[in-house]
Amino acid sequence: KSEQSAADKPVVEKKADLEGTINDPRLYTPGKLTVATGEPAYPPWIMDDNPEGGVGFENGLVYALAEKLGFAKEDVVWVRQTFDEGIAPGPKPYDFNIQQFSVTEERRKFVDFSIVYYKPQKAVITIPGSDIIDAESFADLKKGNWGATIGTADLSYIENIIGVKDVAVFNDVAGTFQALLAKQIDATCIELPTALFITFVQVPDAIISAVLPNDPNDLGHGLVFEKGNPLVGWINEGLKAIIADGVVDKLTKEYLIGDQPIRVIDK
Amino acid sequence: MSLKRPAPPRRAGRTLSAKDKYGPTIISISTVVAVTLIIRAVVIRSSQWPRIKDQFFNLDVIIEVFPKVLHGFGINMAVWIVALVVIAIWALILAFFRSLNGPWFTPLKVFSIVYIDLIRGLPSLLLVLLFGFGMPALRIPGLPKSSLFWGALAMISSYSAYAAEVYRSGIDSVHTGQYLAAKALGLSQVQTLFHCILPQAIRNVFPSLLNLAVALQKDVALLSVLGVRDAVREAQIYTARTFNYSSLIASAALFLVATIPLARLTDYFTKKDRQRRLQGA
Amino acid sequence: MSLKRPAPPRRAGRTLSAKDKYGPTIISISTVVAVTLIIRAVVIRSSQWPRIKDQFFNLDVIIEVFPKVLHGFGINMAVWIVALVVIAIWALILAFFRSLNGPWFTPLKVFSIVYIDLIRGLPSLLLVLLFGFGMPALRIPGLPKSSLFWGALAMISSYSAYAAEVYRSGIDSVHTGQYLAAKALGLSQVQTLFHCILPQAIRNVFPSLLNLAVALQKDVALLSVLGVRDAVREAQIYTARTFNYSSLIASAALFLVATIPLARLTDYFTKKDRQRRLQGA
Amino acid sequence: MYKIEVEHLTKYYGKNLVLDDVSLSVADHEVVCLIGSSGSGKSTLLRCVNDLVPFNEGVVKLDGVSIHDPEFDVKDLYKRIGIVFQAYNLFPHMTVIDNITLAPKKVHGRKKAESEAHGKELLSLFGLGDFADSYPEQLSGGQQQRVAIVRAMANKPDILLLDEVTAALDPELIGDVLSVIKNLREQGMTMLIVTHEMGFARDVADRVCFLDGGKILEEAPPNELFSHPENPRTRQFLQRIIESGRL
Amino acid sequence: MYKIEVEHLTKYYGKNLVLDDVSLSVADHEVVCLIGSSGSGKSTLLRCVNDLVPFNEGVVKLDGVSIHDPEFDVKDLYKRIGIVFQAYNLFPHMTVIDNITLAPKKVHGRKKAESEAHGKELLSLFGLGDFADSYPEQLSGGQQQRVAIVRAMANKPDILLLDEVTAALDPELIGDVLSVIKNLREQGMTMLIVTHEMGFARDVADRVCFLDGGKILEEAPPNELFSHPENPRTRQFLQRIIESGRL
Ligand SMILES: Nc1ncnc2c1ncn2[C@@H]1O[C@H](COP(=O)(O)OP(=O)(O)OP(=O)(O)O)[C@@H](O)[C@H]1O
Ligand SMILES: Nc1ncnc2c1ncn2[C@@H]1O[C@H](COP(=O)(O)OP(=O)(O)OP(=O)(O)O)[C@@H](O)[C@H]1O
Ligand SMILES: [Mg+2]
Ligand SMILES: [Mg+2]
Repeated sequence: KSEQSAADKPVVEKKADLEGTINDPRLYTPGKLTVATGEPAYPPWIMDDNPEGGVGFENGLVYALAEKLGFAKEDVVWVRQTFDEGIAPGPKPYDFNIQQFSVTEERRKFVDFSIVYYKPQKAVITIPGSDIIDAESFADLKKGNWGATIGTADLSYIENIIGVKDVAVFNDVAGTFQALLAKQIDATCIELPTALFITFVQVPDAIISAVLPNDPNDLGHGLVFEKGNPLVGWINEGLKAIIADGVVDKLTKEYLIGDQPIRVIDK
Repeated sequence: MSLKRPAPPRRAGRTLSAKDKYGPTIISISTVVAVTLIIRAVVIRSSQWPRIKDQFFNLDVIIEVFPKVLHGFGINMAVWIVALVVIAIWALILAFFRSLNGPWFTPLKVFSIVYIDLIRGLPSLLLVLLFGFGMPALRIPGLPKSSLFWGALAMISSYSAYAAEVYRSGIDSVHTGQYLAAKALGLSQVQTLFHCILPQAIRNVFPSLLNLAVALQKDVALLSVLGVRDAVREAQIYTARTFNYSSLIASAALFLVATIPLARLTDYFTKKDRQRRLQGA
Repeated sequence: MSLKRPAPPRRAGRTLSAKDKYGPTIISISTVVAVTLIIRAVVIRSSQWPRIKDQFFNLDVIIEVFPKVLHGFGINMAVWIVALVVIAIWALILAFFRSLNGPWFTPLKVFSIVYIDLIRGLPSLLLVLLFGFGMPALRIPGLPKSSLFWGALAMISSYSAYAAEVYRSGIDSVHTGQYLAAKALGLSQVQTLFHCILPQAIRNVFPSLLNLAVALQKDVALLSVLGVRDAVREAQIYTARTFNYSSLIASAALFLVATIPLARLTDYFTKKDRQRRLQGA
Repeated sequence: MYKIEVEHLTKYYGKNLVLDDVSLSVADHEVVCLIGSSGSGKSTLLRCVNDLVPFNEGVVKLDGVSIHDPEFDVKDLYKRIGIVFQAYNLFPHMTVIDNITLAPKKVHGRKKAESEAHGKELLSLFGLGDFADSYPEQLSGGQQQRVAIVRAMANKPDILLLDEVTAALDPELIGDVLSVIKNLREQGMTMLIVTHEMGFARDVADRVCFLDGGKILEEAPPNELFSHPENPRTRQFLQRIIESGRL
Repeated sequence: MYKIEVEHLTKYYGKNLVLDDVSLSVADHEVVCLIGSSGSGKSTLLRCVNDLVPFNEGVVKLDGVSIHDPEFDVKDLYKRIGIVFQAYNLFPHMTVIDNITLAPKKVHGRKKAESEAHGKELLSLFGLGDFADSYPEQLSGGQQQRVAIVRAMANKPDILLLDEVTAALDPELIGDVLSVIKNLREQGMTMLIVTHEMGFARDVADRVCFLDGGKILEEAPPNELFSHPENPRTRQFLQRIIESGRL
């Protein structure tokens, strides 16, 4: 894999006519769309930890976007990045990163975001018999011990919107659920699509007890670009187009929405 | 050029020349200046520096996040102090078991060797997960559920294996003659260990023990996989939210404030102790 | 009850009684049986045991994930071996600087003390992030860009600070008379260090050095924040995907396979070396 | 009855035969000196008596009971026997007075004040009154040696094993130590002394044993042994000493 | 010209005055013995001559040049002076032969074979031919002491400082060492010897210095000093020795 980055390349001459095409010299590898995602990639965002398979919301979105921008399916190259690599300074070996990054104002200082393409609801997850299973208000919810996963916007949500103090913070979703099963925490809050998948497939013992209102600070999911990446405009165009086409809605229905109605707690 | 011991001969009958007096100071200052200049030239002049500075060394962020990190640091300190005490004792028992001989003590000796090899060889993360998630998950009545408790226990188990080996090397470095003398005076094995061997052993390995103590304080961060919010975790939470790493500097500063005085202080006492024993009654 | 040294007197003129001969074995076996029974009673009878067993000790998972973890373990080994060599040398230089005396060497001594205090006090995570992300990000021409390189350098810097202190304690534990004798024979400081002091020093602190080596091998996992996929990281990726922690057992097994023989082997050589020096020419 | 009986003692270091079927008895109140060339096994014999090193064959008896007999009280052994090592083996991390009072306090349960008073008394007896609070490494060779003697005596043992206790002492002090030893014998102490100083052996010993190559070749009262040695090797050894004017 | 000159040497340990304005000269080929009571500063004086411990005042000159003079070649000091310590200070991790050949090989750049041959020769001279491959801790006290002597001699120095080299030796060996020393003097060696053995001092010394409380109270050829001591303290010291039959 080439270590060269877009910024390192000598600016020979502005090939303005190539910009906005698949051979755009501003691409990490002209002719290819290089996309980063997490390791592992979580379902239902990307199914089976296999982005190339095209099954899942995020990779589905990427392939639709690539097609819109003019790339063939084979021209989409996936790389794996840790959370820290995604946000660290310095040259990035990809064009953009997609792993449920929430767009917030304070993050904009160090990365560039695309437009928001999906705004998930939050779900309360708990296990049968816990103190908050029948909670009807934020006040009820506050009675339990809460946990959250680092790197997500869930922690600030629990602290700032629900108003819980002393939230335990785990390294990954697996840890959070492990603590839930061990009864070390009573509840956690995660994005509804993830919650649906986990409670259905990985941890059937856990249940979604409610959905919660949106966080005004959390603008929703966006693609992450290296600060100053000139591709943002072009790719935003593509995103807008596929949103307008209804592709995103279709993917949402396919992967991110459950069939059962869930109780809403909003105060 | 002269190693620490023996003390270098004082040049009797000669006073220090101006060269000897001011040379070192001049060297020190010019070294510092040179290094600073090189860093300026190479790092700060880099076009990327402002960005790095902002993401890693942002003073506003450090100040903003400080109260939270300080709160987390309280956990580091609390776990640290309790763990230090337990480790000091448990590791000593392990080292003692290891040094036992004679057929009747084989089980204890073997236990100690297996314990040390196994626990030391396992990644601490695994131990923390097994203890911290596994034990409470068993829901065995009568056992505590706190993940902090079980996680700390995992850390203690792990560090005790290391500390036991340090003790052992200290014990082994004491000369055989000292054992003979203690035995000949009629001291029991335990008395020999406590009065004759350990004081010399611990003195010999003190820096290694301090190493472990310093590492442990920071390794309390491992408990964060269990949801414990120590100083490092608080800093990471901030980083995850804002993508700004300067919060880690805030936690680092706290660790330094705790460990550097500790290191300097023990050095000072070690030196005084040696001087006391070797010179001037 | 008898400490390791001196060797316990052989009971001349008495043969071992049946009690002495079989007692220990009986004790050992009954201990093992008792412990097993207790574990069965408390842990396995717990209603949650099947779930824990499935999540932490699932053999199928271990087998499934093994090839990936083994591949990651290759990185642990590679980084480990390179780092060990560099640390051994750099830490020795630091320890040597620290032990220097005399006004002309003050800058070196101070450098070494500041380096050790600072680097040892900082969380390794911060060092890895600063080196691994910060340095390549500066885009300074002529410097390598690989985050593995910089991350490994951070580990080396960090562990060298610890190892330097271990060396120092070893050096300090050698008796003053040895320095006098070496000096009186006309050996230079460096010769004294290499021929007379270090062989004894290293022997005294070998278990502590081994501690560091064992810890380092596992701490290569810290580089995973930079995207390096070592054994622990591979296991964690599996865990994150499947919520099953058994993958960590696979990595743990590999670490044990590497460290236990190392520990046993060095113990064996240490023991032989001691016997050789103390008995029978 | 004999206080110490060594019977057919054989000891190897590795393949090296160091003590070869040694038998030796020391009666109550008796002072026996071991002389012999360097490396002949004198220090090793002393350590075997004290059960400090394992031996391969033979028996060591105290008051007629083998020290390896199950009935023998092992704790008693070290309470009753004091030893001064050739290399002193003082505890470097303790002051002189702590070195001396350690065993009385910890093993014999004496009071701190009592054992310190006794320790200081003994120190003065050996001209070390001023050094109670010094550390061993601050002392000269001869001072360390005397501290080692005092430490062995502070236990109030009834048997003393002394390994070249006069080696680092100046002739004046040797005289002092001599009178202390004579005094001790009068108080009933049994002693086994290794020495290279024939004059000292002659003055202090009831009996002198000549050890060579791990064997006791000859034993006799000093006057007899020094004037009419029977074994040719003894004769040769003494001849050389007399030639150099050292007897 | 004097080989070694010590002028107005003063040395404190902490607040403790150990050497008090000591002056002493040793001529080429001369053997000077230092006698004196334990703790009088003999070992310390030896170490000062060798620049092994710092001293507070005074000068030590070798061939007329102060050892602290910038012109003095410090490396030379240790090549030319050999010392045997009272506590031997052998290197426990090296075999006897390695202990002995370390300095010749590393400091003097002699060939391994050559220095080993020389080392073994010296070992045989001291009756240690069989112990070349032993480790120091496998040796008896007297054997270690002899190894220390050989190690100091293996450098082929022209000055030897010997600190109680006969302390752990049996009388036979003392005779041997005596003849070695006499031999060395004939070959031009200059020696400064600390000893408690008056007989040895008498036999070997050209001059004897009596040290007491950090001061040289008297110096004279042995016959003179031993038969007509002038200083009352010397007289008292010798009196005691004569009384105990040790001169
Ligand atoms: N490292 C030290 N620290 C403090 N005091 C010391 C030290 N070394 C020696 N002394 C003191 O200095 C004095 C002289 O010691 P030195 O070893 O020179 O005596 P010495 O004449 O060689 O005696 P000996 O015949 O017993 O060997 C003694 O009183 C001793 O206590
Ligand atoms: N730990 C050991 N390992 C191997 N050999 C040893 C050991 N200790 C002593 N020896 C050997 O045993 C023999 C007897 O030693 P010992 O110390 O008893 O002699 P010694 O009569 O006390 O001599 P010295 O008068 O020189 O002190 C020596 O040849 C010595 O080399
Ligand atoms: Mg001996
Ligand atoms: Mg002395």
